[in-house]
Amino acid sequence: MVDLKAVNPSIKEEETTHPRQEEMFLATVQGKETTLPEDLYVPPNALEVLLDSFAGPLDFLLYLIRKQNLDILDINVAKITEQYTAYIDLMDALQVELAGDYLVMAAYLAELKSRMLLPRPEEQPEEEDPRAELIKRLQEYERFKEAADRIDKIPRIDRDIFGAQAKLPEFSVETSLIDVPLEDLAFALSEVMRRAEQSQAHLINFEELSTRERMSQILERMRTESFIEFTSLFNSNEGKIGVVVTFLAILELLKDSLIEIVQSEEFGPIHIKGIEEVH
Amino acid sequence: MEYKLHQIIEALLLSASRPVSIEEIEKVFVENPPSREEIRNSLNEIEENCLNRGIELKRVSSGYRLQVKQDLSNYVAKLWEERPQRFSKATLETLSLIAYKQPITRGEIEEVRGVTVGTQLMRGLMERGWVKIVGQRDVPGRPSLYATTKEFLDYFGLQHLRELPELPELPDLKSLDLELPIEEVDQREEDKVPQSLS
Amino acid sequence: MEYKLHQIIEALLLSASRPVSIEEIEKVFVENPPSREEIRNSLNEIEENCLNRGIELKRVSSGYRLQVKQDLSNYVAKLWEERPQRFSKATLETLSLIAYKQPITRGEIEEVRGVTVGTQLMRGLMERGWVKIVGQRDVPGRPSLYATTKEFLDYFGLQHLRELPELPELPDLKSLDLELPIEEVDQREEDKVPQSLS
Repeated sequence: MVDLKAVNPSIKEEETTHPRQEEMFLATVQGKETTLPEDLYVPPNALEVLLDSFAGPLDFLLYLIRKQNLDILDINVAKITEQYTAYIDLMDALQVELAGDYLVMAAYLAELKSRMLLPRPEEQPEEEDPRAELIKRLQEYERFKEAADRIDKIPRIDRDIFGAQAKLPEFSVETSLIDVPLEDLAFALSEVMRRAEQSQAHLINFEELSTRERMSQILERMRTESFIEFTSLFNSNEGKIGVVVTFLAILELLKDSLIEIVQSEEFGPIHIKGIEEVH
Repeated sequence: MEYKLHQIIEALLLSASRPVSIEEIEKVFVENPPSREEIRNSLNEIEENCLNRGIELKRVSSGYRLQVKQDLSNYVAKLWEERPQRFSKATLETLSLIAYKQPITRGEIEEVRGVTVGTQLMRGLMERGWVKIVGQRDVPGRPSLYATTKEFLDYFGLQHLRELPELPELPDLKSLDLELPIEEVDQREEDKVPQSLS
Repeated sequence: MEYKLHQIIEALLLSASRPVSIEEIEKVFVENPPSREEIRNSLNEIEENCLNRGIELKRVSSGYRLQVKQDLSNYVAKLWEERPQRFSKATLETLSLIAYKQPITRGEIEEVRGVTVGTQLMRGLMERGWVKIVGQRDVPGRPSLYATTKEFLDYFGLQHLRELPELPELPDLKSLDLELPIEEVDQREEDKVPQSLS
């Protein structure tokens, strides 16, 4: 971080029209007489998006400080509190749904501000400045925000590191596996589904299952045969239901553009083939 | 470092968990793609290099792959026996989604589970022989479609997928309060279970 | 075919989809197991063989793995159909707090981050096997203590936690004159306003 202590840290600073003066600064102070009203013109959606891009209220506070090109240590807590609460009020007015964490922070800042307005008892000079607490929190948060960035940059598996692996030979593992009761599988799925809260869309019945199984079988067959005669997909032993299931599976595959149906001549045999095989 | 074509191709084959075709190899090169002839020569070179190694180049219908030589299977099996064979919740959930919703892509699994599904987990399921790739979905990126195998059915003593248990009734969403204690138990269990298949 | 030790080990490394430790390699040999010294020498040999190949031997927390050389990852990435998910700020911040301040409770993470840490987020980290519960803090409610795992280090290609990037220094608070009441602070700041402006 650039040490900005030599810089005018005041957010009260007006837009300077004094170029010579500005040359003395290490960085431009952008903090015009900020917050509202200029920021008032931000459309409500943009505010929501803005908030979404922050990891939380501390991140947002840091952003407000950065916007003024200030070092955390140089912040004017009263000012930043005002600014923060102004944003919160604005969100409230625009009825942007705000996470509780942001409101908690607003309450904390308000409390901080009120504590600072109270005169300090002379006999307790050792009492810590309430601002120190906030600054400490911001600093501690910033450390880990930075740490998170650094961790994100470490090369990692599947993104930057690719493990080398060969196909396994055929072998049988002799240790018996820990038994997985079949019900666990169903239970696992029902739990995922419950979490996904897609209760309606994902109710699975037997018919769908056999269709899906058939879909997999057809796809599997197409890995070795690029052209399959339509009729060879049906097995008369399976009866009417079997035919229906196979047909449904073909329709599903067509819908997913996983297969194509072709016919080379009129009344000729119908074939299905995979679409644009990569291999 | 300047890499020779066969070195790059070897890395490609070892990083893909599936056979790779000559066309795919070609497409990987943006500038100065090698000719198919050159790729073929490099593949030959790799094949020769493998002669005194534990792996070999194999040509299968959908391309080339490097695989561990069959006569080393005893060692490999031992390595597998040593590893914990328990299934994590993540594995079970992923497996159940593949079983009930096949064919399905990894992205779709992630969507329902709300969590990233690691490559290692998918590889684990495939190495176990329970899951296989049956095709690619025709969307950008052509993600692989996963389905369960015969071995999966065998393991669970099923003949057909339709013999899978019917899904339990979805619990009433209103009884959300019940979720908390369950969650806590889960976490503790997760802790006890060593990294399994994944 | 009679295999040399380094050939077998190479095949083993290529057949496990995770890092393999020297102890595990040792256990694979039923008759005449090689000494650890011999295994280490073979690993060195593999490392050297890799010098002019597209893969390299990497030592990570739970053992050794063969991986594609970093400067070839561009080629390899093209072969991959799905880009791995990015991690959200929330995930990375939580992960870094656990990594640097472990063992740590969820409450402590929330304190630093100023945000509620969702169950889903912790669950995701645990499912990936990066984070585990290592105990309970002995305070009311006995909150779980979280720590990172070996798999976390493996994933980031690290051997030890100390290889993590350094945690940024916290500026010294004591050097600040924080005793001043608010009016005086404003005064001080006013003082810094260039003369020409005031």
